[in-house]
Amino acid sequence: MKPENQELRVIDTAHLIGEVEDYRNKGYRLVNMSCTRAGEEFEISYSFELDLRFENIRIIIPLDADISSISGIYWGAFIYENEMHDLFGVHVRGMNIDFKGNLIRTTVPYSFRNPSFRGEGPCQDR
Amino acid sequence: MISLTNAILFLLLAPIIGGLVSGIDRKLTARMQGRVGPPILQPFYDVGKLLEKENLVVTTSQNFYILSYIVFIVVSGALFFAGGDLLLVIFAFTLAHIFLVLGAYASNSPYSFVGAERELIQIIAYEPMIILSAVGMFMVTKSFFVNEIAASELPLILYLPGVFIGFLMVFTIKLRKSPFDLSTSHHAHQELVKGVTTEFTGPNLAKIEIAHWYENVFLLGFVYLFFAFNPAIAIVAIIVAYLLEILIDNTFSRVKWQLTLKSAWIVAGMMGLVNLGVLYYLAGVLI
Amino acid sequence: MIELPFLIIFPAIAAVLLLFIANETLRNAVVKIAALLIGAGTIYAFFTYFQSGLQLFSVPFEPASQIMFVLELFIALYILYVGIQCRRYLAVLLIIIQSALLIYVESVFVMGIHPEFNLFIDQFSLIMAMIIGIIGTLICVYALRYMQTYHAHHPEIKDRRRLFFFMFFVFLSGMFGLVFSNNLLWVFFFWEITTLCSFILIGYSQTKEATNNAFLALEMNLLGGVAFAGALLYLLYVDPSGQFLGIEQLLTSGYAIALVPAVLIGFAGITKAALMPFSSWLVGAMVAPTPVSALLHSSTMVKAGVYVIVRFAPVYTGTMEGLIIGLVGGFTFLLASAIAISQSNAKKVLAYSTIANLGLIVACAGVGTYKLVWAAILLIIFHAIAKSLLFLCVGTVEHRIGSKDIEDMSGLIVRMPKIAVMMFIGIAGMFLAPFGMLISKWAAIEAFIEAQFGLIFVAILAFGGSITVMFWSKWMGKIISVIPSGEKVEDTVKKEKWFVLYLLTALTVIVCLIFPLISSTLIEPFVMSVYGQTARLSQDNIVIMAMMIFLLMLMPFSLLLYRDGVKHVPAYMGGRPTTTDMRFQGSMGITRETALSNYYFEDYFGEKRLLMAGTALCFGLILLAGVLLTGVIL
Amino acid sequence: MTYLKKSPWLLHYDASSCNGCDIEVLACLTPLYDVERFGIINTGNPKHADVFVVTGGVNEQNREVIRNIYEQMPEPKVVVAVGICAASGGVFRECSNISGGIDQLIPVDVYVPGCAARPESIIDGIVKSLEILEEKRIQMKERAKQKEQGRSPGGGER
Amino acid sequence: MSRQIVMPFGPQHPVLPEPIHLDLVLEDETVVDVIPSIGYIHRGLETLVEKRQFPEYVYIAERTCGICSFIHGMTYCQGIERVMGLEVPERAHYLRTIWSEYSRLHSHLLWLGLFADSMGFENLFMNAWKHREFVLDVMEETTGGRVIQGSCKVGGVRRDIDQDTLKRMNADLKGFEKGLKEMANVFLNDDSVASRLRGVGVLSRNDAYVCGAVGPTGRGSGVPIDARMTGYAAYGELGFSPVVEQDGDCYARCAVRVNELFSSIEIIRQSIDRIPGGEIEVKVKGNPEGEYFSRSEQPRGELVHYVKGNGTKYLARSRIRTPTLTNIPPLVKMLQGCELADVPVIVLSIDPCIGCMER
Repeated sequence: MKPENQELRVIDTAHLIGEVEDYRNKGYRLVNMSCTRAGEEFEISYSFELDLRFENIRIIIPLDADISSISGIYWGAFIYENEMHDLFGVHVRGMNIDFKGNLIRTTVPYSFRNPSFRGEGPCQDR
Repeated sequence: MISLTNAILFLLLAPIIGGLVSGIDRKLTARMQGRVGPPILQPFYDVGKLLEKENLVVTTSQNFYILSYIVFIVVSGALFFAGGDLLLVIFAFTLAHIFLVLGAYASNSPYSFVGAERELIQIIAYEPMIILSAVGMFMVTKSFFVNEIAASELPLILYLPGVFIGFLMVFTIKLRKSPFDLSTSHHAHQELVKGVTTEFTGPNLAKIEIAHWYENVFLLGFVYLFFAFNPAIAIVAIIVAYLLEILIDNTFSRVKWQLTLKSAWIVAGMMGLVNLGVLYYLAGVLI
Repeated sequence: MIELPFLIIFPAIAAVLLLFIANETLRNAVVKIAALLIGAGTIYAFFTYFQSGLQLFSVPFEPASQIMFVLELFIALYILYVGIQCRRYLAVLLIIIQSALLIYVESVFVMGIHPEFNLFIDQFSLIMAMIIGIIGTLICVYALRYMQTYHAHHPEIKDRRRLFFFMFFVFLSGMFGLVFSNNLLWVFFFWEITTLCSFILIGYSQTKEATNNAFLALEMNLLGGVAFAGALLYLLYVDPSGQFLGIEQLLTSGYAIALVPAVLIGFAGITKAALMPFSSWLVGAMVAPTPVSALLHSSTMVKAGVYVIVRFAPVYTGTMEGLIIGLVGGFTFLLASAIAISQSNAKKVLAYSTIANLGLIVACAGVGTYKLVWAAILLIIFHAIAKSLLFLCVGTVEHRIGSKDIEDMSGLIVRMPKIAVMMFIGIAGMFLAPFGMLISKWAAIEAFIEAQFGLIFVAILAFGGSITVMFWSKWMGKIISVIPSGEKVEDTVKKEKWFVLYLLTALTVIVCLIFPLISSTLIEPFVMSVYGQTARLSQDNIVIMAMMIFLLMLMPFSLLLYRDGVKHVPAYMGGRPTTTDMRFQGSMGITRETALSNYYFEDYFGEKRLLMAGTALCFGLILLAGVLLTGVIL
Repeated sequence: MTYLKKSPWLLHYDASSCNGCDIEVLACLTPLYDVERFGIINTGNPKHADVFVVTGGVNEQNREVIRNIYEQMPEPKVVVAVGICAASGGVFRECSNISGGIDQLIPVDVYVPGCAARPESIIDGIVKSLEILEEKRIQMKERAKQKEQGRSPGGGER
Repeated sequence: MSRQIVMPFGPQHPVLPEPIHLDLVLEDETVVDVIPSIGYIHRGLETLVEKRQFPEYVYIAERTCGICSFIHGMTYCQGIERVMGLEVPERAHYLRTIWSEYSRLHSHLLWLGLFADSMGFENLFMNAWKHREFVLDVMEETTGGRVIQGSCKVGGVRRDIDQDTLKRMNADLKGFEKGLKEMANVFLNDDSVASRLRGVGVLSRNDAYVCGAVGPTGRGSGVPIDARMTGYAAYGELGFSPVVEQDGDCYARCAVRVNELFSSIEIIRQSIDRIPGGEIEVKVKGNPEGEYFSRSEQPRGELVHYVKGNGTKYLARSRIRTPTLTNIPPLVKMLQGCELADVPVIVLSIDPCIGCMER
């Protein structure tokens, strides 16, 4: 097995659009967007790939901040952004197709936002 | 001129024959697909079950349309076997089908609505060819009456080969077989759930099924007319024609309505028309 | 013979009376009484003459012809005036040519001629008279209420109802004159009157569109008028004594002379019946108030076109020119039916279906064997009744729901159950066995097989007939689809309208039931007298069809069986939660309403495309006929 | 008569399963297992179905869908819960969006175990459900009879 | 008056065993608008990292999807292994490759069947599924499960396949391949099938790129993305190249998958030929700390398992980005302007796996 090299850069929120446009101009494709809660912040990662070069950029935002959509650059990004909104409650400005919270309806709103149980211990009882 | 006995025989026997044919059809299809398949009597079990089920409707008038559908199918089929006027039989069948279509429209559900539109496309696709077949038979036998056509000594198939091929083509549409099963049947469910029959449950669905049996027997009777000069050959021809349909059913994917309409009109229409044209101008020589 | 002048003159008197009555109540009374008298007169005429076969009459009043000539000049002047005013120079040109021809004919030939028999009546005239006298008057009565509502809905349109009813009754008078005249000069005069009525009534609303369409109709009809005048000229040229001006004399004269005028008049008939390439005027005429469409443009005036063609059918039999006229009719039938599929405006659908059926009648008459003439007359009867019923239904619906689009008629069975049922019967009458139109088509198929080149027509009928099934049934489906939220809006329909609608519905069904009787008392004797042999349906089939009609009438009672014990559930929507008022949960969390609409196949049966094809084809055919005709004349 | 047992028509709905059970339900139709031998057809339309085969557990979105489909099936009808998820939520029981088995919503008649349930057990489950279907039919008929008697004039008070 | 029909497609729809929800707006039979909605089988299984220790979570990962279950498990394990720096034995890599490719065969055959069904070709559906049973038999024999195998674990695999069985598997492939060739012939050369596929649902190369199409959906449009080229498991040592078609229509996507069947068989053969002996697992010590985007090629396209450990037995985050999710935007593009009859065909042509997509 040949493990692939993955680059990860944390960038400033303000530079996001510029960076993404850069990737687009270089011909990278958008592979993934994902959100992770780390303490009182969200880490939002954008992954790109071109000819097996896999690169990630990451922005770190406070829980109640909103981010701007990259769906104007990568048309298909709306699906990740809507998902992120529905699961984490991240507000994304300017999506080309906005489901307004109806892409994934969940029992608990923004169910990934507040982890209910974490750590060692019995886990079978709810 | 019209034989009541035959009409009554049709009333009684057609469902039995139609059901058996449908059962054999399913069995053969299963075999072609490498399966064991249901028992031959399965269609009867299905209808028996449907009759036992609850009747759910969207609107009450659906019942009326379906009842009219089966009544007119039976009436026109009986008329055919009694030896009536072929054109009248065809028009009566159209009337019956319009009732089915209206039943689908009445429920105002998207699937049955689109199914109804497609059923109409099918009707306009097959109807010209059926009429041309009747006209062809008239040109050879000089009669539109089924009993006279059936009694004719002339081998119709030799005079009307093109018409027969055209008829086989629309036969596929009429039997709701792939590649032309646009509006209903077990094949079209990928697009329209169950098409026209979507909103019919239990007893109503059973009626539709029985009406199909009657109709299939009528269609087989139509095939018979082409070979009526020799009943033995006719029976063989019916069997071969039906087997051919099953084979076609199993070796084609469903086509879209455009192709259905075009192929039915162009291929069948031209086949039939060229045949009739030749017959028309050779009429003096041949007959 | 007093009935005939009565039927011709009385409506004209009533018309003049109506021109001066401004009071609505009085007008209602006059219209109803006049309608009653005309209807009674027609029925009286029917019972007087239905057994007597052909009867010729001479009119004792000498100056009648001169009066007509003067009136014709007035009409020409009027048209000249409005034509110049509206800068429609084609109309001006045509009316000048036509008048010149007419003046030439009158001044050179006619002055010394007094054809002996100016009027005649036979079973065919009687049939036409019944259509005019019964259906026409019913529409007049209907129009009273309709126009009242029409002006209430369209305050911007100037109320010219006096003119409207004047034209209506003038028109009735003209139609009676047309079918009773033996003298072709007289026929021509009445022909012009119908053209004028149509022109004025189409332009009734005085909007730009209406005026344009009125002129379009005028121009095309005048084109036919020119041909008609040409026919007169030819006849007088061939025999200056004018003995061939009588239709009866012409038809019995041996066909060598008759062919040229028959084809010219046939061409006039084609323009009047709005066959391709002249179909556009009839479609344009749908801007007129609905009673106008019902009266002029479906049940009577356009029938004048096919009337003359059927009259001359014996002349066409077996000729190339007749075949061409038949083909024009046949292709019109096929293409107009196909265009109707792509239309959603109910009146346009009706217009195209009218054009198609007129085409079919002309196809029958053009080929002109005795069986086909029999079928053509049947078609005229059934079409007139069912079509006027449909027009009036559409008119009523239009005023209640504010639209004549078929898509807006969904769930009519809930909102206006009675109208919907009538419409249902009317539509069924147009294309379903065992109703009239289908019987006629069936007869036509059987007849065409034996005719020369009949196979082409059989094919046209087979394809055209099935296309007809498509557009009628999808309309039918639309009105009977049950929408739960529909609210009833038919209580406001006035009783006069109900009366007319009920009567027409009843007629649609009754005529189907008694058509063997009509056939044996009227059509068969007529065909027999012209051809010496006649067609009829076999006894068995008639019995079977009667049984089917009874069965159809019984079927609705089955609804009683399902009164209770039926469970209702909403329609299946892919498992999505659905409410009974046809809403379901759509994507993006929106609650959507079920929207269903018919297919129109714009790409296949689009109006523009097919119209172009039809125009080219039929225009070519007519040119060919023209070339052939020139050959005959020279 | 016992036609019901000879011609059960299925409707399959994937509530929130991982697909494993779904494709096994489909596999039942295909040549190796061929349930059409028993007259079983997958109809895809609740209005024609007798047996409602559900895989996967209940979540917020499909709650109404399952109930809706169940209500659109004509009586008599049975529900077969295929796979452990349909029975209790299975491995997803503790997922944030799963509220448990199908029986919270609609009465389940037969539970088919397995993750994923094997075609053999699915067929077994459906065959078991047919007995229940038959019972329900008899009950339905009796209810109808009682109603009929209740309505006729001599049939006691209403 | 508009001449539009609003037609609900799904969640309960016979063409797909899984619920997808589209509102189709039709004019005649032409689709003028498509509004998708998902979430009917959203389980939120990624939240289970809070309740399952990382070695147990393999089971959850495997049940992301019942069709490509093995590859999900494997991708997850590879992510953890990378974070923890575990060296997995070569034999385990080869076994994983073999099972992956059998999974691909199973998935593609299943898809071919459903695809045939979507065009109303029932016979072909049955045929495809008949062949699929062969693959499932191999799966069952070697792992114990038909569709969900449970044979992958962090640090290696749970079961070994002995050499005789491998040899027999290799031999059996020959007959299997022959059957497939016959069936492939129908898919690729039959006129009635071609009439339903050619020129339908065209996705241009540029659209495929902008919308993020992956897997056969992208490869059908000439975008040669194949995560196997990164060389995970044993792929780096095997000779193969991505199957690419240029037309971007349903036919191209179908052709890609059909040809991949044979490519998969080839990979299995190579793997069986080259498989080394030795251990099949290493011992796992400690807890993962760190993050990794583990990529692999599922039958439907590129799969990303993002794992983030925080030094406890419970992961901080697992994010599964499945190929179907990124293929939804291209699907919306493709459906625009198609016909009603094409909708099932186009929807299936991306091989949607809703179970994966919504997790």
